Amino acid sequence: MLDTEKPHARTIIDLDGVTKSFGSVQALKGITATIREGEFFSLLGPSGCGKTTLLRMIAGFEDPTTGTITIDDKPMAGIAANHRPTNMVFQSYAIFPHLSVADNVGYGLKKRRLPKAEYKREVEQALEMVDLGGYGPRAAHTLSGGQRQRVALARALIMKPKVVLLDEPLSALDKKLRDQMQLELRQLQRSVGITFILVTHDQEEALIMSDRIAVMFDGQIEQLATPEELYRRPVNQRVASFIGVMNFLGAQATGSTDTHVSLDVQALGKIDIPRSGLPKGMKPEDIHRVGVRPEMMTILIDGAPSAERIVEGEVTETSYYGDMTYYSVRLNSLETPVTISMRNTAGRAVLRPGETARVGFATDSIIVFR
Amino acid sequence: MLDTEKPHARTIIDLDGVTKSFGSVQALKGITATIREGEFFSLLGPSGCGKTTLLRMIAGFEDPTTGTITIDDKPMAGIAANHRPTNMVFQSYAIFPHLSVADNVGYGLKKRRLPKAEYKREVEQALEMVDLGGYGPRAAHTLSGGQRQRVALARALIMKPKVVLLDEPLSALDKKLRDQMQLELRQLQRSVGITFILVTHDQEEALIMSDRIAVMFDGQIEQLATPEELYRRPVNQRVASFIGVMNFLGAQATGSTDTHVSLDVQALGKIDIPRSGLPKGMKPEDIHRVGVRPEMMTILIDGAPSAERIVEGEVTETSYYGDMTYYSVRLNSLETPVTISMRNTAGRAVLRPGETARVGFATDSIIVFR
Amino acid sequence: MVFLYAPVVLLPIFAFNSSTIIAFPLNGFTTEWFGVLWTTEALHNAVRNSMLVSVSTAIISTVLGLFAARAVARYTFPFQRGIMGLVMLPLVLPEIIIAVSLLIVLIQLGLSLSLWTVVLGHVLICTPFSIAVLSSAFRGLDPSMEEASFDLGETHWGTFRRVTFPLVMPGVISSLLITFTISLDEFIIAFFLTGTEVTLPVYIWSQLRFPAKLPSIMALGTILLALTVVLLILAEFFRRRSATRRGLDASTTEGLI
Amino acid sequence: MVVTFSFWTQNYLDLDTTITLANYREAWTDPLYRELMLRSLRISLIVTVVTVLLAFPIAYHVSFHVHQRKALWLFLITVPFWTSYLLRVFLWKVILGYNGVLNSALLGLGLIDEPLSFILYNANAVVITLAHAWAPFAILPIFVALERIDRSLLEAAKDLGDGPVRSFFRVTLPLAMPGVVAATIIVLIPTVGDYITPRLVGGTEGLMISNMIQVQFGKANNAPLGAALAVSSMFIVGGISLLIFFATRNIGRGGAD
Amino acid sequence: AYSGDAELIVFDWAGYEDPEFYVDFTEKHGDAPTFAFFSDEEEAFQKLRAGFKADAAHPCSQSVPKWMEAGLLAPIDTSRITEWDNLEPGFRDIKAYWKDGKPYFVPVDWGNTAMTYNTELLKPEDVQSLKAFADPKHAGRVSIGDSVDDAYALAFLATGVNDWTNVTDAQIDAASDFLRQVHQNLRAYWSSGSELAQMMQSGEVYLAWAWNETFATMSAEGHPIAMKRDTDEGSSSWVCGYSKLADAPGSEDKFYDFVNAWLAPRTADYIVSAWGYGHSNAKAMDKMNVEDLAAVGLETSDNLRAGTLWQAPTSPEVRERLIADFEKIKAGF
Ligand SMILES: Nc1ncnc2c1ncn2[C@@H]1O[C@H](COP(=O)(O)OP(=O)(O)OP(=O)(O)O)[C@@H](O)[C@H]1O
Ligand SMILES: Nc1ncnc2c1ncn2[C@@H]1O[C@H](COP(=O)(O)OP(=O)(O)OP(=O)(O)O)[C@@H](O)[C@H]1O
Ligand SMILES: [Mg+2]
Ligand SMILES: [Mg+2]
Repeated sequence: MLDTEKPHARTIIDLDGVTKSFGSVQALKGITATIREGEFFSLLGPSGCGKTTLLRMIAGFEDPTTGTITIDDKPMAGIAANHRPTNMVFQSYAIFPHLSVADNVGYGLKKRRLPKAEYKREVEQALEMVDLGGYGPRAAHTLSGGQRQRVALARALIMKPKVVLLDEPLSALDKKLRDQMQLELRQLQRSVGITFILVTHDQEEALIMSDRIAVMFDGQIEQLATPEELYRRPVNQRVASFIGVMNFLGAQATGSTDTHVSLDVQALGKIDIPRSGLPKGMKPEDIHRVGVRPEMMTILIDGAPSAERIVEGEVTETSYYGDMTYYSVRLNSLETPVTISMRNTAGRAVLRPGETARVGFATDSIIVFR
Repeated sequence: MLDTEKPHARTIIDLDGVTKSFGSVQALKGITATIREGEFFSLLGPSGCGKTTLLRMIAGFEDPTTGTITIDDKPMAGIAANHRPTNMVFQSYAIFPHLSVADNVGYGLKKRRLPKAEYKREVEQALEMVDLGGYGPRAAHTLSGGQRQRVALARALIMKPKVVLLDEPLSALDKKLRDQMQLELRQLQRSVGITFILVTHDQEEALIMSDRIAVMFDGQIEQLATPEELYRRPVNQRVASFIGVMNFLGAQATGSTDTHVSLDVQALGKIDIPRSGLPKGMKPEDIHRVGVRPEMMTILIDGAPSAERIVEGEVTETSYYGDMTYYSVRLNSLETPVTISMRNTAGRAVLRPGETARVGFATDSIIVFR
Repeated sequence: MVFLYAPVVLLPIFAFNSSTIIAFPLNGFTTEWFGVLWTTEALHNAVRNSMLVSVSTAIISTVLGLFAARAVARYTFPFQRGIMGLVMLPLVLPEIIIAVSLLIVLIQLGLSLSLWTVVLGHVLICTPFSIAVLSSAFRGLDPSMEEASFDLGETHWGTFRRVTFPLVMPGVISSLLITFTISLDEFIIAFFLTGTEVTLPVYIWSQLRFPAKLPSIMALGTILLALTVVLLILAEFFRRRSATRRGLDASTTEGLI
Repeated sequence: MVVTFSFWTQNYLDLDTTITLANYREAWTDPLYRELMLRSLRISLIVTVVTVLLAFPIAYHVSFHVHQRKALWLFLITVPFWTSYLLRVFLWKVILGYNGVLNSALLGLGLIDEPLSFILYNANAVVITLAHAWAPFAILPIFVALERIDRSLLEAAKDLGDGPVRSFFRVTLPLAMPGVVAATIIVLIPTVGDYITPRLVGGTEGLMISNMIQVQFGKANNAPLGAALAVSSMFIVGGISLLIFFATRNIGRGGAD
Repeated sequence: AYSGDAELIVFDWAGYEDPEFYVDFTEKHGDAPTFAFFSDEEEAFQKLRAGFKADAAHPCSQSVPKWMEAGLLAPIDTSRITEWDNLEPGFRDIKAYWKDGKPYFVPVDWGNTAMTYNTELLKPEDVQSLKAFADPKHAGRVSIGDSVDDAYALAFLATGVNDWTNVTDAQIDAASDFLRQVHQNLRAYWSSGSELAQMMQSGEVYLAWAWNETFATMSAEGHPIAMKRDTDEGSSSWVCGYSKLADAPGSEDKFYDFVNAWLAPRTADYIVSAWGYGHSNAKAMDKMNVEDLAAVGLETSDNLRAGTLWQAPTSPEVRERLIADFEKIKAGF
């Protein structure tokens, strides 16, 4: 969501040098980050990188080994989960099977000893917020997966927490439902304005939903940025290939001027890139590889507008995705083929394996790596 | 896979008027279809449409209420699962947790009483086929999801069945792994040449992997076709919106000639389509609706090539997918916005909600429905 | 736990007490009772008979329980509830009634009493427990496991032997434990259904009238207990060894109910 | 058979097979039987409550605080019950008796000046002994139910502001209910029918209905009345069990899903 | 299988398989008989009625008529019992054990139920009368056996009835009333000697209506326990013995050999010295050393006979009445 960055909002969670060890396993190796009030923040990374651990420490189910967690300007050391201004939506939803939907949603309110009428009103409001008005008396076990998730959400939101924590809330749903819930969740977060922290290993999910994403590997944050920045300027190959598809080609700097660097790129040949395209602190001689996204290349069909650069290659494989087709093309007889995606717009002819493709690309779509 | 249609291969499975009732529930309402030797066949449909039931009847775990199933020219009535030339990969993989990887894979071979050395060789071969060479002695419960799936596959393939049946084998995996396994599964099927029947509710998965797809709703096959045909020529709105995203607009025939039909389409205005674009047996007056795929429309940026038709609209929302952005645009102040997808090619500027978009589309990309 | 073991820790104390009276204060230390134990042949027979009966009962009722629990977990058949109710009936009936009725039936069938008739009676009362334990084990079993085996060409029996049985093993173990414990301590049915071969509880109870041998029974209990502990330690030792040999963490191989 | 028996009459050793309801009339109107019945029910209900209260913490401990080798723990729980019941009763008497372990300890600690006498040879002793005897059978079902509770539910409760105590009563306990009910029924039914323990430790006030049934079948030569009593108590116990079952069914629903 | 002579099955109390009891039999046949055990005469009765087959059984006084009535017993051929004439007539000639001029029971071992007390906690004057059992002074420190016969023996003695074979309803009522008072005083009804010994050693109970065995074993271990049989009202005696079972599957010769072995004087010596019970062979008993007998609480049978209530069988009606009353009393009615 490009339109919802809130760079000047105040800090709601501050993580300072947080580490966590389980016996000899170091699950988190020093996490420092700030999360802003009202933003939709995602923790993205492969399985086992420590996302859940970090989330559980924010919630108060685990204590950091070293480092401090500050929520809403209060240090959290020694404060138990039930006294923190956070609420969690569990991966399995953790809906209490013995309670009705209304009792599930009102579970946390019970302690506040509200008058009966007010309690009822709040629960009904929360249910309506997640589009489950009138479901109150239903038994929890009669709900579908999507409905359960919304109950879990209502149960967290009714507590009016500062931060809602979500641990892979969508991974158990099937694709169709997941798509729909992603949309709903995002809209809900925008309308209530509460900070959401979402744990996911699905890069697409993170891209669609988040204001900012922290990409984690091996207990560390590798890059923390907006979705667009992550996709367009990944700091290293690992992040680049975790977020979307990236073609890597060997490269070497052959010379540089004040404004440009000249590269010799495998299969593509000589390319000049602006110096500003280099990540901070990287010298031309550090460059060993460049990356090109599949959609940054085009298979040119006769009569189509020409591109800045054109290379030829043999199509080795095609994958039909309905709206798109992915081509594997061996550029200039390179051994590993590159992947090129093409929109299947009206009347577009399709190349078959074995045919020769003319591939065009713009030199400024190239990203450099060490 | 457009290149692997095998229209002339012989029939390996023949389903003739197969129905199945569980008490008063009619799970299958008459399935007639043939599956060809060596093809990758998918059963696609929403939850509860009867996919699993059909697969289990082919495997021999259930008997049809009426109708016949013929496999490899032999009628299957009265033949139990353990005597059919089919093997199944279960959704949960059903890896035996008390056996090692090798013992799991060799499970079905044990009955054949091969010499020890041969048995070992076969198991090792099967493991290598699924890229798990050397994993034999591992305990089954130490495997990751993707590895389990491959063990389940090796366990089925080692039996050298005529047909491998797969019940949503990928739905439990995370997206990254799923993408990878889809590719591997497809390649494996091609290299062993065995018929695969895949059950899935993920349309993308079906599109990428299958030679042909049977789309099921409510215990019936609604359409059986190649992926491209399904995507391009869905027989009705239900199929159209189940496969990919489709924008529907109200339409009416205003006149017709021998070669063309003139339509008055909501928001788009007058459009002539060729008569050949009408599905078989449909008369112009039957048309009430047309559909346009998101990728068949383009948001035109200044200086871009003009399209056949151009309409204006207001952007209401954008979703960033990395390689693509989806725009919701209210064309001509229509109440429900249409979805338009755009590739994020190099240097492409992005429209924000509230801005006005000029949308172009080609009239021959339109599909008509009743 | 203290409560559970409270009586048992006193067992060795009285096994070594020189008085025949089981009460404090203690009289003096003696190993005489172990000697008496050694020479009382009837007691040896009783122990042997009891072991035979308990082990057979545990095995038979667990096997029956396996079949019944599987049938209930997998199939629905007419009068299922009624039949299960009937199987569970021995739980509710007073044991003495079961015992007398069984004896009459057996005699009318012309069967002679032996340890096997005791086993029969014990199986009758132990099977409900076994079913209860095992059906929860079966409920947790993924049905696709059995289907997978079947799909790979195994027969029903082969599937049971190679897949089902190993997977419900924890339930089988606890069923064995429970039925063994019940059978080992049961004496009313054992009394009525036994011929001339008594089981340990029958012997102990009939001894009550003239209880000079009670301390030696304490000694016997002590020995049994010590044996159990030794067996446990050995089992644990071997389990650890084989676990480390397979390169697994000892804790992950834990079987559970 | 018991049921038909209960409609006959017996005169010394001869059975009169005329159908009559006289036995039931006697069983239900004689204050003696009513008193015994009520007493039995009271005692077995107390035993059940005590046993379940006792079993719960143990099951809870094994389920929640033991992370390795749970099976070993379960095994250890059953081991004390491999010694004869009779011996255990004697040893309980040693513990609870006049100068027994408990009194000596209390005296030694200076908590009491004179041995307490209300802990043995009365209903309390029956409760303690029976609770001990049935503890393992109560622990197992509760343990199984606790094992099934999804641990994230407890975290959810904590996350929503509940301390450990509140989340126990609002989540853990309701979800363990099916196990508690099973334990209750497993303990309740046989304890109503027990007649040995009251005889051994009940003193003058531990006599229960099954002693009476036993006497009617035996010495008193009135098996039909005994049968009528047995059938009546079976009905009452069955009724109570069903009541418990249905009363708690809704609470625990879904806990087993 | 229990190793033993397959031709003689003895249905007995456990402990009685002690080979010292039937040395002659073993010497003659080279092997002990086969034993089956029971723990309660009622259960034994039910088992036999249900069809269990054995050759000999070991019932006690009260059960014999019931067993006879039920057709479980066979008559004894007295000519084959060598010591028949030397048997204590008080046991041998009890009418209820005879039918159609034939005995159905060979008395073998006997004992007393008598006042047993702790000499440190009670003075002799406390135990002069059986009424002490009902004295509220001793509340909570008293125990009697859980047996109708023993209980009513005490009650009848205490209410002045010495022979219960012909009691009136009024006498029964009086006895029951006495038992009701005793019930208030009781710590517990003991059901086994071990149990009583346990209570008496701890001092929990200091006054009991008990069998010889308790006194014998406890005093032998040096506990301050005494048995007082010559109370104002006296004490009670019971007898157990062997009966021949009807339809016995085994050898009749061996049955008589077994009984004869039991009646041999060496067995009498053994049972008195090692077990503390009397033996029905009056001649053998007479020959024994008076001190030895006194040490285990058995003096000469003459002394004993005076003031003793013989637990001879009563009519079934009376017995049923006693049982019913006793159960009521135990239940607190
Ligand atoms: N209680 C624990 N004891 C020991 N190791 C643990 C524990 N919890 C987590 N770990 C380890 O810490 C690391 C990080 O685990 P974590 O659950 O945070 O990963 P994750 O990023 O959430 O992965 P996933 O996407 O699979 O949920 C893993 O190596 C895991 O094995
Ligand atoms: N054993 C059964 N008894 C009764 N109804 C059944 C049974 N098995 C399936 N059904 C019903 O048959 C219909 C088809 O079920 P099936 O499992 O084939 O659906 P599916 O397409 O595989 O769905 P999913 O994608 O959720 O797995 C459903 O309505 C289901 O409820
Ligand atoms: Mg996680
Ligand atoms: Mg399915």
